[in-house]
Amino acid sequence: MIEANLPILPIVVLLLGALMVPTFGMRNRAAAHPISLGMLGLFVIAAFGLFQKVMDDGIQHYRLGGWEPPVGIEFVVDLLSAFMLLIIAAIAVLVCVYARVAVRKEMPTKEVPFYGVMFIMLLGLSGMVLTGDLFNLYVFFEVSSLGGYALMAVGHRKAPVSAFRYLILGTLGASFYLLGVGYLYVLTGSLNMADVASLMPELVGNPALLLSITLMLGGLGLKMALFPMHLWLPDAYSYASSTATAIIAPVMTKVSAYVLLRILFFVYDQNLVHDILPIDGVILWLGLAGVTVGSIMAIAQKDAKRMLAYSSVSQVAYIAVGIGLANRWALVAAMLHVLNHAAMKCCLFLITGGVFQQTGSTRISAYTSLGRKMPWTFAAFAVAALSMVGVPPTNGFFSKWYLVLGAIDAGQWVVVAIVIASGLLTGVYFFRMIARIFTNPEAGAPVQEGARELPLSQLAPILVLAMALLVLGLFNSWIVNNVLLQALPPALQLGS
Amino acid sequence: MRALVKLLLGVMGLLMLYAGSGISDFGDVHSPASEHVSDHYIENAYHDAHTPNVVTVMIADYRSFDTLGETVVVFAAGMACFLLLRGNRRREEEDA
Amino acid sequence: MIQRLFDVVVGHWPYAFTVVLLVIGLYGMLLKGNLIKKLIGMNIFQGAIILAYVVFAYKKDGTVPVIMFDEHHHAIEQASRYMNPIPHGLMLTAIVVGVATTGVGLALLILIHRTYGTLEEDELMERLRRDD
Amino acid sequence: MIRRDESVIIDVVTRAMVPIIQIFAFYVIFHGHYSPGGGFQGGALLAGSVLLQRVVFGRDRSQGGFPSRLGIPFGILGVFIYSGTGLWAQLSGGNFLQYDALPLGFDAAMLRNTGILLVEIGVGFAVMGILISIFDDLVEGGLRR
Repeated sequence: MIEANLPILPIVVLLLGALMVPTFGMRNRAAAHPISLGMLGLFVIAAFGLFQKVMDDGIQHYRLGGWEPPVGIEFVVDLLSAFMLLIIAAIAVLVCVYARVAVRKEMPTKEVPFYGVMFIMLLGLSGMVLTGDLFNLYVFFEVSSLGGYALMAVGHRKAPVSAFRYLILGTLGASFYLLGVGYLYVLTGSLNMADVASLMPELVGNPALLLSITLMLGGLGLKMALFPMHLWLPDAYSYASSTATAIIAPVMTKVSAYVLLRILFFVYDQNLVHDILPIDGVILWLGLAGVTVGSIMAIAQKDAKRMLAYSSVSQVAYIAVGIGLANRWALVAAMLHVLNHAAMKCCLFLITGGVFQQTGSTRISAYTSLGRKMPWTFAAFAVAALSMVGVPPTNGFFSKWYLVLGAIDAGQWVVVAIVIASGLLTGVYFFRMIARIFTNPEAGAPVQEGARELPLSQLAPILVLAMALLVLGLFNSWIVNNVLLQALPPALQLGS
Repeated sequence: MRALVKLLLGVMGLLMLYAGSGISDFGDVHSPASEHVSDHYIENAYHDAHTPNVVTVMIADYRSFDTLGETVVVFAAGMACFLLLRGNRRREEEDA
Repeated sequence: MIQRLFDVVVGHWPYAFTVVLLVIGLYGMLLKGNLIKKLIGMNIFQGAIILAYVVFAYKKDGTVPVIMFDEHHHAIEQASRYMNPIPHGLMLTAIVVGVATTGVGLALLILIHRTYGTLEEDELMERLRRDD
Repeated sequence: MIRRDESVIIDVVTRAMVPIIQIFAFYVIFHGHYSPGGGFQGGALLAGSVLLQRVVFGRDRSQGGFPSRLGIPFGILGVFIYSGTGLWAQLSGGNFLQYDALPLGFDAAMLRNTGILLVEIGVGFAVMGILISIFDDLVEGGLRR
């Protein structure tokens, strides 16, 4: 029975978690964290089981309410969805382990609603990944966004202002997506992705179809902080609490990127995307601009969280470049970078959160000589930084490698040049920080005397992520061959 | 900046009007939107659920997962207001 | 081109009105200086999208999608006699989403007003800058 | 603090209106099968009746109608009724939310009818509780400086 219902199981577990945390937490605040951890543990097991099942048996279809697809809503879980779900689950459970101390210190009276809203946000993200229905995706889009707005509004004094700006722009993005779905619905009469895709060829060239794809690109671009629409991101990430940033930054923008990939390659007609309206070219050039601008802005920052936020802009733009190139290796690079960037950013944001907790500051100047006081934390930082730059044994190298391969396949030498240049720029800001962390302070520079190593429950997730960066680097050929190459859109699979 | 946004708004309005030429006319009985799945709903709703209101059958049975999502959205808003506005009180009472 | 736009305005006049409403909402959302007005603009924008869907649902001579019965108590299940139920159902969900988003937005505005004492964007920016 | 003007007319009219609104709200929820209506609309009306009391009598004196602390629990209950219906169908051998698998002994169409009613009641509870909870939170948050 569990096996037949496996695709819905992650959603059910998260829903029960979202209900159980406030139910038991209202009476006893201390219950909130163990319950969350337990339910997220079940979530990881469910996600892993689903991944295993998809690996063994191929694409899973699940009919909600028992109605067949164009009538009812269907979950379609292919390798790509299961892969994304596994990333969400892993990040969630690691951040939850870390959160026990951090949330209690940063917002002692808000533990219960914090975990409740966190479950709701994860529910929205998982639903977006699993669903095979365009309107259902919008509903989960809004569920995850509402959770995100609330989580981002707690933290620094200025957080509500940046969260409100995010709310206005996020709603704009979601509404654009809704309008795009509306045009698709009017033209095809269906909301199921596979059904819409099968009706698509006869509609190519229709102005409403062209507008719908433009609106969807705009809406999803806003949510994934694609270059000219990234203005909400740095403020929102740098003023939110460290736990919230550590869970939102790795997954939120990536899931929007996943939706963009899903819609461009599985719903719309390839000719439409490429020939009639050069959507892939637009994404490619916006992505390249984002890579450059994000890296340059990151160098100029004095605040560590803000620097990481701008680096997020440039890393998400890598994924956009991969989607825009739209050939086999570029898409593999985009998907691999989703995994790599989630692990790297989660690790780095957890470390900045830990430093804020021990020193009370997120400014880069506060990091002087901390390497001696918090050796384990900053060993992990060094690994993550090397991975961000793309130094070979770490996983960050491989996604850039495949991206360059894809760019060479497509004959886009500009992309090769910009990817390499941006790697160098990333090197500038991370090596500058590493130098500050591990060298002796200059005379007169302020040193944080009180800083001590983080407690084990916070150190463990950071070290696990740092180890994961190395392990993923070693096993990346397995991931690419057995997961990502099989997860490609049918038109780009090997042998087609 | 403001002028640019105004220009973009105008362009968007014109584009939407232009896109209107691709969709079937207002009130068209045979538009694709009102033939494909919609007919199935109208013709089977009463038989399937003994409920004359097709919209109710659609939102609560055929597409009930959407409505579950809708309920979760409402719940999310409630929890969000709980997170944002409640919870400072205990500390204030301790201060006082 | 102009001819085509004119045809749209004539043949789809309710749709043309929703486009106007949508642009008004976007204008309020992006260019108004007061945060409450931005929120109101967001509501107008969502309302315009909801109306656009409802316009798409209309069928000439169609009635409310509640099944009617003839004199022998047989259900009349002729699809062309009822309006399209799908957009109505979808928009019920979208309305609820709009309500929820407005609620969260208002909660954020209360927090902002409590901290900075203003909801005018230029004053707020001034106070944010002084806050550093 | 906002000053409350005592007005016999408003008090009496409110007292008379609240039960009528609530009966109409239940009518909207339960008659949603046969006419436009349903859980959300009915829940919003129920919340409206309580909010009318909040506005007229003030926060403290209207706690007898619906205490503030019950808002979120009602929301939890509503979502639980909805997802519980889905899970019940799943545990009885169907898919999630497949009402005709509910073990109640009716024929399939009647089972779906019952399932629709159950989830509409869930939506009604959730919307009522959460709208009141949001209103109370906003009022409380606005008063405190």
